[in-house]
Amino acid sequence: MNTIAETRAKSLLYLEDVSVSFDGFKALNALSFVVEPGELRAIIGPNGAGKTTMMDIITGKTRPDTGKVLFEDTIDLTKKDEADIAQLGIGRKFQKPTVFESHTVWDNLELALNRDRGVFGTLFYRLTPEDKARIEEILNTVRLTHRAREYAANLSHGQKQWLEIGMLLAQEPKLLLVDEPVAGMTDAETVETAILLREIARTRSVVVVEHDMGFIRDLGVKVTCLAEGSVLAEGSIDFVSSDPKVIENYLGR
Amino acid sequence: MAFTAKLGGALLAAVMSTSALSSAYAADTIKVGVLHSLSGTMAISETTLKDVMLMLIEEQNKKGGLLGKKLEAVVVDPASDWPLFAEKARQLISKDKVAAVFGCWTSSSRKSVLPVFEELNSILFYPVQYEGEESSRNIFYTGAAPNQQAIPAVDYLAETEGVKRWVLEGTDYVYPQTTNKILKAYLMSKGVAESDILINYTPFGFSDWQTEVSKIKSFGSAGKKTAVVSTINGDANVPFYKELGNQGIKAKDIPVVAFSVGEEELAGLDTKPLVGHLAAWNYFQSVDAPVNAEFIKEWKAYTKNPKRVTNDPMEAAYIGFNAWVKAVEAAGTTDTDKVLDSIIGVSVPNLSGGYSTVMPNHHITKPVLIGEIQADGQFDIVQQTAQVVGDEWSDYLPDSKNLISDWRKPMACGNFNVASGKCGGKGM
Amino acid sequence: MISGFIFRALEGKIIVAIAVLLGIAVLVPALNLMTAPDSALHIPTYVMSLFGKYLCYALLALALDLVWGYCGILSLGHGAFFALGGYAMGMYLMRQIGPRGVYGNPVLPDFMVFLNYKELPWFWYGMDWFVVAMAMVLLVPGLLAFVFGWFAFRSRVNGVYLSIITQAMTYALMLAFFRNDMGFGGNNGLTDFKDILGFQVQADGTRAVLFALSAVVLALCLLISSAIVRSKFGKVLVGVRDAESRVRFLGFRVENIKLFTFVVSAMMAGIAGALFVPQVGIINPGEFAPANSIEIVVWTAVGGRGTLIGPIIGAVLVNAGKSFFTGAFPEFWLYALGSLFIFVTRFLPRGIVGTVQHGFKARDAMRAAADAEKGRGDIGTVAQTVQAAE
Amino acid sequence: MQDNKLLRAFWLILILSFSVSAPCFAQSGADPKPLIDALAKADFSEAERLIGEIALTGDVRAVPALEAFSEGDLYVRKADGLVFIGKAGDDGLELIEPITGVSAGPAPKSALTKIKINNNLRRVISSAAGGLTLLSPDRSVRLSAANAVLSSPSAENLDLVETALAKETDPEVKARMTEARAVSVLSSDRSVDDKRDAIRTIKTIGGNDALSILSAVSGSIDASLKGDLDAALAALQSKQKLWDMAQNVWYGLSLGSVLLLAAIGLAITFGVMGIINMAHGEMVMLGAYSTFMVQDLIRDHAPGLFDWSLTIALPVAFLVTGAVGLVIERAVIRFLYGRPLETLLATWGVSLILQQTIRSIFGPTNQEVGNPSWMSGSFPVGGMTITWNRMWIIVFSLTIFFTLLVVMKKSAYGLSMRAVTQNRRMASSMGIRTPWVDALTFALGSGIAGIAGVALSQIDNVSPNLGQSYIIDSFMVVVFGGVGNLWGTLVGALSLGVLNKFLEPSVGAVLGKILVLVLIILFIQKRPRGLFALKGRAVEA
Repeated sequence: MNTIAETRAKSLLYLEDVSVSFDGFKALNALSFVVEPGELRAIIGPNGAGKTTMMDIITGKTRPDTGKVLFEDTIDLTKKDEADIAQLGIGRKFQKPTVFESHTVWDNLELALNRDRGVFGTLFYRLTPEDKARIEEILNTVRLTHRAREYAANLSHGQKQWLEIGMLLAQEPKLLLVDEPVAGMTDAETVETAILLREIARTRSVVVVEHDMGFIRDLGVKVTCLAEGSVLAEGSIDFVSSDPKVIENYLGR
Repeated sequence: MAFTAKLGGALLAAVMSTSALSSAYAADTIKVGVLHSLSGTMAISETTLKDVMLMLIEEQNKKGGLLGKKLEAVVVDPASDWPLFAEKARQLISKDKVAAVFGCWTSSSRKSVLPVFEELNSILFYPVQYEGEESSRNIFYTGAAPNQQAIPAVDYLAETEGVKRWVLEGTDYVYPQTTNKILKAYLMSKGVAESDILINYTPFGFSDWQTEVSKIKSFGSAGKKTAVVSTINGDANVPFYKELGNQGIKAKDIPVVAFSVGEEELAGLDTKPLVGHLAAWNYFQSVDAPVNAEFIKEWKAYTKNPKRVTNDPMEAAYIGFNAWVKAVEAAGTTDTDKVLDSIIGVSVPNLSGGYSTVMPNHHITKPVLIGEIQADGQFDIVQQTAQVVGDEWSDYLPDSKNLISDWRKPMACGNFNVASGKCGGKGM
Repeated sequence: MISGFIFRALEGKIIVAIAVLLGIAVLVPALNLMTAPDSALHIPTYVMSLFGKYLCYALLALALDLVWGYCGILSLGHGAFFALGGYAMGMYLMRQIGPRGVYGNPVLPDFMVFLNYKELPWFWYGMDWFVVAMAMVLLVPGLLAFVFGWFAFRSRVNGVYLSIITQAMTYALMLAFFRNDMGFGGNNGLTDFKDILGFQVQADGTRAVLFALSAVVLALCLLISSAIVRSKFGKVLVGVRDAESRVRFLGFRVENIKLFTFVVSAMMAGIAGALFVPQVGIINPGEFAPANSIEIVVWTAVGGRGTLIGPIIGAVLVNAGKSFFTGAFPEFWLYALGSLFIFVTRFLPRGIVGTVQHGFKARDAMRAAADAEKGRGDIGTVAQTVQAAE
Repeated sequence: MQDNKLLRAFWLILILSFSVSAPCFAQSGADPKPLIDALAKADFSEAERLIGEIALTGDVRAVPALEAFSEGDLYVRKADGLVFIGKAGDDGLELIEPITGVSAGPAPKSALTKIKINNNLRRVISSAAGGLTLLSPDRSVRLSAANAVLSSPSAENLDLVETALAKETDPEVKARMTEARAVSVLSSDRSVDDKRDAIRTIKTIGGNDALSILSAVSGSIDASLKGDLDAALAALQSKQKLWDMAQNVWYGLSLGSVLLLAAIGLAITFGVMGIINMAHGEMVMLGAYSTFMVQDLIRDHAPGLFDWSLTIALPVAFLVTGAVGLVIERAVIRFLYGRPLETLLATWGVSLILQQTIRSIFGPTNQEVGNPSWMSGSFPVGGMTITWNRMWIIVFSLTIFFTLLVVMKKSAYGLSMRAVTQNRRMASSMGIRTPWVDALTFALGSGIAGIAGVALSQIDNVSPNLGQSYIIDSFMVVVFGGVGNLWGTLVGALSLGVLNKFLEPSVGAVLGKILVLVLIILFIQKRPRGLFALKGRAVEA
């Protein structure tokens, strides 16, 4: 076994002993969690287990009451806000697809591109050939090339999920947090999404929160099960789903 | 796209055509502008004056009109919005071609329209008491200047009630501030110590008077006879008097003399707890004069409301209107310059049984009446002075005591400095 | 870079609007000054200065639209920026009166003389220079917006909370400016102006120039607004309006984006105020009244928020209506105005221009749907397309 | 001014000479009737002298005439120049002989001239009548006489007070007379020791009254008493400081309760339903006008019920404004759910229309809404004064608040209302008739605003502008407290009230109000969702 210090040094994301409570309700309770570079990780857990709260803490939306949250071992994420964290290279996809519905698919990706995000940088921004190529590439990846000029509002639910993932890619993050990517998708779309995520995970770390056990099986990666704000079990899908605590808490007898 | 252009064009055309339309039938009547807020915060006071003007115009038409023509009222609503006052004034003069305008209540509205009247050379009759410090060639001030209201009231309290200690309570704006500056200078010139004068201001529409009234109470408990001189603005008065009544401040302990509380304001109050508090005006409905009785009768008939009351600004409007009619008759024309010449020195009956004369400083002479509030919402007149000439430039302010106004030729100056012998500012 | 920025702004509607405004800027003063008063083409000074006023209001509505229609910040305090710009201009005009005031004091404005000021308050220094005054027209509203926005946007005060504190801001300023001790003339405000840059304020020529200037400035601000809105920054702005947290998680500093827009908008409002004052001849604390700020919102909504032309048309229409009704039906105009607001929100929620554009887009979308047979061109999608376009 | 001083001095000498010549009762024993008749021709200063003489007769029969004079009910019959008390009768006035109290029949107003009265004379009369009635057999008359002497002390009443005091048995009246005597002693020429005792007695009265009495004599008092007096004053002042503090808190709570009243309806329509209801103030105004209508009807048809007018007005106002609210919701607002900013525009339009409607019907001027007797006047608590109307308004606003709280938390309707506002679709699918709940909720909020109007009519103008003066404050309170939280509205209102009242004495009302606004702005930076914000992720989504 590695020592804690070694784990930490090697990690991309390192959470130790993180707790947070809302009006007396403990949403996270001494949660510890590590993601290594290049890892694709799935998180499961019942409603209220603290999955979304954990993502909120990593992305700077919520401040933990106690605990350490480190990125690449040195950067303390609890001191940063969402924009800083996004610029550090952590992308986040929401549970409900959140794209700019009154912009075209193209514009959505253009906004997400990892370029100067300052006021004046955006005011005087002009589309360069490289940027154009990059957007086209992403369009291709998320299978939306044929709809590039349409308003995002017109996309189907699954396509919006993909567009959002595409926007995260445009951000060029080191770590992608994906919250329930296949909720509301057709079976075909679900399979397609699993392929897409694995494709993406080749070049970066991805954390996927999902309820759909079949989908997680499709991903075939290490699974962490959360309950009542802390880690219940961690390991392969078979290992986790046979854990009695997990069965009691989540899968049901 | 193109519709933007069309819309703009249509709009321009619409405004122009209305202006063309209205000038078509201007010839056979003399138009008179009525510029009072009918909506917004000032509607509460000004709407009545609009009705008075309509009544006076109707009466005049019954008497055969003016110069053989009928008078026609042009009523507009400046909606208690000061820039809108200027716009409406401009509309009345340029578009409707009125011969004279009767209107405004607040000083702000008068200040807003003043440049318009001077530029377009028309006449405004302003019927409300104000802080003075103004004299325009084109405006006649038929309400009271501070010396026609504030100073006699203070004299009355000092003489008959032996008041030694003064609370000057006002709403925080120009009229109370100026009046209180004048009063303070006046009181100190009469030997009142500065520590015996308390000046306090509250915001517009103030309604929670508990702290202020208890402050007055404790200021009044220093053992010297104390009185309150109130320049509180209209809306804030009702809660003020209610609080006075409830905290048990009776007129015989600490009398309050007000300059902005008249019969209309009292109509919204239960006056029983207020009996004995005072007001200073140039007219009260209770004035015992035949001309007043007749005016009240006409007013009640005109409004078809036997409970309607009359008040001082109504009298000021009455005087202003009659003075204008008389001046136009004397000049034989409604031409502004001729009327401005003929109106100075015109005397018309006022409602307190005497005559008011338009003075060369565009203010008028009137008696000052002090009244005590009665249980029926009327005033009992306890003192009436002889005619007082409105003093536009107060003698109690250091910078204005050398100024006089005389619009007769050859001086024709609204602010002649007697010390330097020069006419400052306008009219040079 | 800059030229690209501006060039992008010139899209069909905007070009037409700017052309119309420039046309008005030339034509109206020309018709006022060069035609005989009885000519059918003559535009009376009264009408011209009335429209000058509307143009200032239009600029104000445009400024509000930038923050509300595009960035989703409903400011109920934009009247404050307008009034501050107006006061800066008013102070300059007061100082220009010089010894021509009624008391003949060469330095102190009249209201200071009779309120016993012994010397000029420090914040009046330099206001007799046009350049300083014009700088203040931009700086004072800009600075207030900056300080206010700096705190509010950083603390993520949002939605109705932000609206209410902007209202508190303008209300507090109104109470403050009502005080005589502030040194801005109390409730009477600043008035009785004489000259601007040596020209008589009330002369027809000056009025014509002011009118033309209002139209030109409005056109200029329209151009700038269009450039902003059509840049990538503008797209981020709309993103902030529709999905603020997404913008944040994409790494944008939402507070800076809002702050920049708020400050630009406040400055435009300040310019509108500065143009307004010499044309109406008075500035007083009434301009800070919360009801005035709500009215600006109403103009914008009536014209169509989130469109640049809409607020301009809304401001002109509502105010022209107000001018007309307060003269023609003084007792009933509030019914008309009140009903208009209810009607617009009930039946034209996009505002006039928004609804018209919506109509065009629906037609285009319908056509596109018919053309593209492989697309799911049913009516539902058309509606969505159009909705997305707003 | 000068003449008047002379006259007074003359009068004082006159009275002193009387007191010296008739030391036991200071009574001249003369017939007051000719003195009263002489009032017919007297000017104010002459009248003052005559009243003094009437007092000196010691004739209790003169009291009704004096009181009538004070009320402005004393008339001169033009025909014979005789003075009568006039009471309003069926036609004209019912005349009463001043001394005998015999009716002298009716007379038209035109046949009579009212004798003029002013504040100064009222004071003199109060003192004179107080002196004359100190020996009345009626306890309450004696008590008010003692109070009258207390409030307008005069050395010439001293002997009378002492006589009355000797005979008095009722402890309360006796205590009051002792105080009255002490006050009179201070302005008399009694010995230094008597005066020292008097200072001690007055000190026990406490409060501003005692301060006022003592500081009144501080200029003229014997040098040897200066020390006692200053000590008493200092003690009173330090005690009063604490009371002033308490008084400030009370004022603050009272202002807070008004804010609460104004805001509580908005806490429902805006806070719970999310409608930016600019017509809220007009609902308050309609409530106030309902009160006016009820009082008007009562005045015309059943004057005896006047004290019940507010009680009757409450349900009327609730129903009227509730009904108006219902109409507004059905006609306008129901189309705008989920578009809060558009409700702002529409309700702004509604508010303009309502204002103008009221203006067209009732006119733009204030309407008179009277205070029933139980809401008039004040009572002392230690060194502070509490006015009845403020106290009832505090009680009333808290009652409404807690009733509403119970309705929201406990009743079935409250449950479905909360369900609808939290998740409309879910509630609807569970069989709640959401449109109906929406309409009722808006009507409830409006109705409560109407009830607030009943209370506010007691302290403020009843004019078409009434609502406008409360709307901004109401929004501040709801937002400051935290939207959607009734407790927040309560705490917000009361704390803003107290804050305001503590700022007011030191910086003045205008700056105080500005500071409160600035503090609200700063506070919102610190807590962007108000005082009682809901936490957790649900709200932020």
